[in-house]
Amino acid sequence: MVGADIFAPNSLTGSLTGFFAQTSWLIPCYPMLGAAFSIFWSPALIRRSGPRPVGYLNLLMTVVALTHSSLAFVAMWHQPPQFLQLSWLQVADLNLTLPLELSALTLGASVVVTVLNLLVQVYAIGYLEMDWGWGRLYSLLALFEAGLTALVLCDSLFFSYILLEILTLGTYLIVGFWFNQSLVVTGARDAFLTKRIGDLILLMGVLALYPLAGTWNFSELALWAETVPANDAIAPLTLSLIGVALVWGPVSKCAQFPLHLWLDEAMEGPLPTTILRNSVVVATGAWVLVKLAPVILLSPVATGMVVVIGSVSALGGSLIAAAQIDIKRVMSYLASAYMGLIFVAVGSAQPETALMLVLTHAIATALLLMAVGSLILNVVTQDLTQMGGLWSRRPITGLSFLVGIAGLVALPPFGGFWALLNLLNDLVDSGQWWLVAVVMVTNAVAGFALMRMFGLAFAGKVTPSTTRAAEPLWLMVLPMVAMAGFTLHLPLVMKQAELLPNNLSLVSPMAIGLLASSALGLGVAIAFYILERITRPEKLLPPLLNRLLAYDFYTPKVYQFTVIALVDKLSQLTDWLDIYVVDGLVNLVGSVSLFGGESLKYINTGRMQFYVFVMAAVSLALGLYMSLYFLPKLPV
Amino acid sequence: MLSPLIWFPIAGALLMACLPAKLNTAQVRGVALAISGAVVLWTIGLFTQFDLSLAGFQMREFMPWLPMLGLNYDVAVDGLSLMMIALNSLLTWIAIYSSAKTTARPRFFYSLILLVSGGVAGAFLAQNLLLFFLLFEIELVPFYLLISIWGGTKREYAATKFLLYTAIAGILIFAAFVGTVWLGGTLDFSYEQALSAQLPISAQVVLLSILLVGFGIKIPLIPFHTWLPDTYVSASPPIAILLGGVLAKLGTYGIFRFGLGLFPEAWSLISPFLAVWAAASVMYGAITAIAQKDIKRMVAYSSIGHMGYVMLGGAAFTELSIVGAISQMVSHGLILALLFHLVGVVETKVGTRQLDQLNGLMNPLRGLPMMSALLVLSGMASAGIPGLVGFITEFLVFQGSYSVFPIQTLLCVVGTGLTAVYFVILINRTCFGKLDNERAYYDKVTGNERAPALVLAALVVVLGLQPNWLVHWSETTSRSLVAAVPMAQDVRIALQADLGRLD
Amino acid sequence: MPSIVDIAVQTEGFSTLVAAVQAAGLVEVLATGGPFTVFAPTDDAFAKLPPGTVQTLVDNPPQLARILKFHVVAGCWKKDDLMTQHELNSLESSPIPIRVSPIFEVKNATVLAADIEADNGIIHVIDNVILMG
Amino acid sequence: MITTADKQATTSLPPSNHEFAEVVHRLEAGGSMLPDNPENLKQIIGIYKAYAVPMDFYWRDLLYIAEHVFLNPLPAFKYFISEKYLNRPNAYAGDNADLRIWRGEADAHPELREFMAQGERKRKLPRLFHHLWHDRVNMEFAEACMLAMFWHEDINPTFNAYLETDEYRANSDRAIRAYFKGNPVMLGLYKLFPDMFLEQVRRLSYYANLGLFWEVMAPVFFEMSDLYDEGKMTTVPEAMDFLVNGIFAVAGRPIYHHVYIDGECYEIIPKSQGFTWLYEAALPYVEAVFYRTAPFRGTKSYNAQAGQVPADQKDFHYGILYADVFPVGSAGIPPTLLMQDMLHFLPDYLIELYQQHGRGEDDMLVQLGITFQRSMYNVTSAVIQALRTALLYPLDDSNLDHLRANRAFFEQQMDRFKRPEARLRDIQSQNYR
Repeated sequence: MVGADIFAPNSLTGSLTGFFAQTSWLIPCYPMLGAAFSIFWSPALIRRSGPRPVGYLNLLMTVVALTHSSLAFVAMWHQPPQFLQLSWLQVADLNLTLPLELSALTLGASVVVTVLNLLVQVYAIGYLEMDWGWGRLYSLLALFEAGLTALVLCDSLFFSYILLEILTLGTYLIVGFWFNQSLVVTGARDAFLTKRIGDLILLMGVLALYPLAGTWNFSELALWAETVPANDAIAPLTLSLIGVALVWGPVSKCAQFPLHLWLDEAMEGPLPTTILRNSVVVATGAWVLVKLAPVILLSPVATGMVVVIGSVSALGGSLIAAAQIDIKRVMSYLASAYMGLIFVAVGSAQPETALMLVLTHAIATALLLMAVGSLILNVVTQDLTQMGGLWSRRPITGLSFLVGIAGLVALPPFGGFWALLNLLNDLVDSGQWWLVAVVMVTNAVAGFALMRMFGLAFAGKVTPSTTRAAEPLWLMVLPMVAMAGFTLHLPLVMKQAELLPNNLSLVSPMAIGLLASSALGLGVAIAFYILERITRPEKLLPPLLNRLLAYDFYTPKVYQFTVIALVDKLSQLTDWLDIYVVDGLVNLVGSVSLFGGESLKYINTGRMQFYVFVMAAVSLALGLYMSLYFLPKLPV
Repeated sequence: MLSPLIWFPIAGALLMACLPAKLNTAQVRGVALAISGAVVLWTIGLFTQFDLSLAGFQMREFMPWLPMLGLNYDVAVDGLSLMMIALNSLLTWIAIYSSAKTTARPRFFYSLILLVSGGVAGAFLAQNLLLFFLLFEIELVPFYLLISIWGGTKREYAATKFLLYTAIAGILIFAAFVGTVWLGGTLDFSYEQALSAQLPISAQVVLLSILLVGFGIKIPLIPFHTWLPDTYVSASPPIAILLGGVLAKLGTYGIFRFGLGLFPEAWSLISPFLAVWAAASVMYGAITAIAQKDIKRMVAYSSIGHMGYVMLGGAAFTELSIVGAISQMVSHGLILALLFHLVGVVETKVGTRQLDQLNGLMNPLRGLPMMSALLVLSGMASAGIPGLVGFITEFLVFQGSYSVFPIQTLLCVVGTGLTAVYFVILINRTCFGKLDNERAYYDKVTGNERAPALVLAALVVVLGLQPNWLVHWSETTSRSLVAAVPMAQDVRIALQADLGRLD
Repeated sequence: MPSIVDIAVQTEGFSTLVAAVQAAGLVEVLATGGPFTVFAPTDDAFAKLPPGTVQTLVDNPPQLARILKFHVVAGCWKKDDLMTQHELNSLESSPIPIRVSPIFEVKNATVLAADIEADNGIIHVIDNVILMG
Repeated sequence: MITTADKQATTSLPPSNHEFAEVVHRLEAGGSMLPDNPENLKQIIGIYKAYAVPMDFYWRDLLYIAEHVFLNPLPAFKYFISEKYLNRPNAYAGDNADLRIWRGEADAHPELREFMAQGERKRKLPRLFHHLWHDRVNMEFAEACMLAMFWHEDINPTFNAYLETDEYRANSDRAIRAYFKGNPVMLGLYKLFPDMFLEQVRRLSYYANLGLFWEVMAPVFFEMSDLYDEGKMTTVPEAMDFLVNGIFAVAGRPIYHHVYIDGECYEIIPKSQGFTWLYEAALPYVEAVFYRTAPFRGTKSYNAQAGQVPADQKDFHYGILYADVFPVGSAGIPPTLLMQDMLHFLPDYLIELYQQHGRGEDDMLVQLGITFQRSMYNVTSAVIQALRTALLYPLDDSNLDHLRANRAFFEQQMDRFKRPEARLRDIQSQNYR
């Protein structure tokens, strides 16, 4: 294993690099520092010069964070995980210390996060060169970077919850970046509330778990989970409830059905943030889910739910993606779909495979979105039907696009293939054939959706929007190409990181089946959209189905007529009650005035006494009610 | 050490009253600021002197007054009082700072505020039931004036409503106190006397219930809350800050000090009622807030909900939940004050509080960018986003209460979700969106309007990141409070015996 | 019979046009090529243009040529032939709108003298320099 | 000399019943869309001057990029314009100008040089520092204007047609090969994807196009400012007429694209193509930048299903004549870059004016943005009057049909401002600041 020799010769650990590992808790601090300094470039403070220095500053901080995590990663390579404890709050019997897990895995994850952030921030310099909001954008990007690195390092459910909540707020603010635009505003709102719902259900789980397990540390939770089946002290119902609660946080983070809509609406945000969101931010949910897997797997109900939600999201997401005309939304629903596959992996007890999928998906998605951005920036539309014939003039973007597809869909030898193959093999071993089918179909449909997107944009006839299209600024092309490089080399990295089980071979039936499913999806799309031999499927499909997919199964409507309507009506009701009934009961006079609308003076009217009387009566009544049981027996 | 907290502001109030009339508002305001500033400094000094290890009261000051009535000047401080005192001193200063430089009849205005501040401080320190009651009643009239003279639309109506409700509350509280002392068989209203009084549980329950209703009106808990929206909305921002930030705390303080403190057995007995009551308040406040179209009213309703968390913590009376509840009083005070201040600024600049007319204030040049940013911050703090003080206090309450009242606690968690809903509505409509070209010629925000907001925001963030500085002061006090409360089942046994004796 | 150029040179009041044609290097074409129909602006027509206009054009022959070509149409178009025509395609390739009645107008110019015959075409004298667009 | 201002609209036409009848009549009277009053005059002249200084950088740098940076794959320093181009004599200023429009000097404007040297920090620091400190001219804005002209493919037919010819292809091929001489990688790439490079060159041709356009406008605005300071320009119509005359004077200016590769000149678009300033630069520029451009991402959603962005380029109306200036300074509002550029060079009398209104210092960007909007309505008026002069009839024409034609033309121009977002209504009043 050559890699091992290159990385971290044991002599080094404990020395300088060891020091970097010990100080890994600094990694999230660098970006936070950058974010803090960004305040000095808020529009209120700078008048005569522009906000761009913020960008460069945060870029620098990201470089520092990246360097540190890489050094720490090297130090921890092939080392047993170490744990750091940072005491935060000690009150009464509650002792909140932040445990950090320093292992090749967590530090490797933080390297991935920082690398992506670096590229995205460079990309943003190009993509948002016309934008004046750099201060907010970069400080928020830094916030995300800090949150993500902290999340991967932290080993505590409680602090993970805290970080997820903060990232929820971050999502609200970063989606609301262009707050002058109406859809941005609603999008930010829905993203925030949807994620918050998940967070709070998770919080319920967090609250409920502690009294039972007595810890929030993932590692200790895992140990506790092993002991649970032994003692039947805990009712399975409780376990199921807790498991279910814990699952809903990730469900909302990963934009899984039925909480998937926010990701679509979040597409209103600036594209560089989309890159980050779809590649790593949604993956935070998956990460936490993986960490919680031991607890969730305790309850068949919760596990079943994970698998079902995952499968539905995978199938539904990929199908919807295949029908979108908005290029960014294709990507958003594919993110839901792949997160769905990750859910399936966790639900079928394959945390390693899940993480592998997270990695391959993150890299490939980031690349695809960078390509998408470089497209929409100078065709001035996101509407696929208005694109076409870009290949000859936009080959770099086109190639990156293809590489991205190869990295995401199961095409050997690229990353996605091995991850999915892993998943399938285990599913077959455990005989869950219907899940095998889910994965196969999802893979095929996703392949179709991606190739369709490519075909519509790059093949076909030139349209007015694409008549004039040159490759954009180098600041966007460069990160894109770098990303393509990563995607191409990912398999090697995975091999070196020993993520690829040795038993994987290309001649196994599963491998061939998987390859076939990809080939099917891609082939059909090529036939439809590149060779254009057959009429477009939207003409073949029944219009109803077509609309159903294009409009995302009308989920917005569903929300509107269920949850939103409920809360709205309920609040209207209580408001009415409050004004006319409660206030009316507690003071009739008040109610009279409120009906009459004009204010009234109690003083020097005879009503006063009556009013006092009512007040007293009501108070007395409640007093009685509360001591009803004892009243007859008063010792007086 | 303690008396100055009471008498300095009151003396200041008198001083203000006899300031030469030729002084303009700004100068009068300056004087008031100086006085309350001094109080704040004194409070900080108090913190340095406070001994964390002592469970009971400290720095006691005693002076006979009307012994035959059992009324004595008897003040002391413990963790609970300390927090309340700090809140009172700070928010008084903030309120004066946030008052407009153009306030009419300034000397009267500021002297009233100082008077109130002194009275409230006394109430928080009083070791004598009668003394507490007197000081509790003292602030009633000044507030009536502050609302009815300097308030907004419908101020007489609101002021009167406030007056009547508080009066009723006073009556009930007084009744309960007298009852306690009388049943205790003495004429001494001193707190420890009341503590030592051995009352039959049934009597305790009745007294406690009356007390709860009395203070419940003050907090307020549903269904006694309807005075609150009207009052808070009609009151000018500084007064709203005092009402929501400090006065409401008199209610919860009273419940903890006299309810939980004097009738522990009864408390443990009816705590399930309280928990339900608290959860109901939380849900009710949050849901009603969602329907509001006036941002000040929305914030007012949010206050109802948040006081519910305090009640929940009290009802659960675990050490953690009590610490949480006390800290929640402080954090709610800070956040609410910040919100009311910002709403006030928005109203003065934009000239409306209606959600459907506000928009785009986040715009850096023509909007109110910093105020919007802080509005987002305070809204999120109130919605319990981690990293801000609102979260950790609520979390402590939840964590402390869950083991005792799981269902009610989870309901309150849902409540925080709904809180997020209406604050997002508020922020979206107010800060986001595009500016209306017809109206967007607002004046710029002055440093005087910024400063108090920044101070509060800083506290909200710092205490959110480093909650130790908030929670530790009340830890020992809570421990002793909880220690006094026996387990519910023991109480029931005792109760059976007690009732049996009656039959 | 004299060529278009000869007529322009001999006739009074076309000195600017002639100078322009020379500057643009179109003499050869207009003298020998054809047949053309030329809408010839008078010196007054050129004078109507704001100061510097003509100068800049004369300094830049290709651009000048382009403007002049807009005044030239392939073939012989007498007034009577134009009765049915609403527009002609100029050598510059953009179309020239034509109205014959009530008065003979070429775009926003009025024809002062129509149907002057040359051996390689027709000249219509106009009172405005016409411009594309 | 055209002096429409002092002419009276003939009364023989019935009054127009167009929504903007008032404006139409003003135009027929030789006026501007912008009401004629001293404050408007002060505002527009002041902003012309503040606009001309950065414009003096824009055109020089655009030409520098088009002619020297050319196809540099990593043009990190494309805004670091060479001394040569700073000294490049403007063809319409200085002693040996082709046509002297501005009486000032032909090289870079002194205020521009000072700003480039010291920035707003008023400290002599390395250029790189000023650049990174964002204390510089926002060249991105100029490029955005260029891209607008480039992307709207239907507004410059003759020029675009030439970009597709084999001649153009051959010209650029020679230049590309020369530029990448001894660079096998890029030459290899060129072999693989010739169209990619060709498209880049096309974009560079538009760099040159816009550069040559603005080279004219800068001195025009400088001269107007000087005339105003000398008290020789006293009404808004006068300002407009000066622009009309300017447009005619340089209408025949050649538009071309030359590239200089180690000293040798490659004519990608030779002057001999006969492309003129008016037809191939000015009119497309007005259409692309004043009227159309593309929706700012901070104000419109690009979501295909939301349908906020029209499918047809003709329906784009997001230019300065339509833009909402109030959000300037916040995210996703590109004009902020231009406003910032002008902020550095405001004449004192404008600063004074802005101090008296709104938030003074604090919302100056918005105030000057609205001033800029007013001034651009005046420029558009000049274009409309120029077209009327070129294609239609004098305002005092005796022929009623001709006057009707003029009226129809004006009304048809005004129709474009019927859209709700058009600012023509607002600029009629001084309360719009």
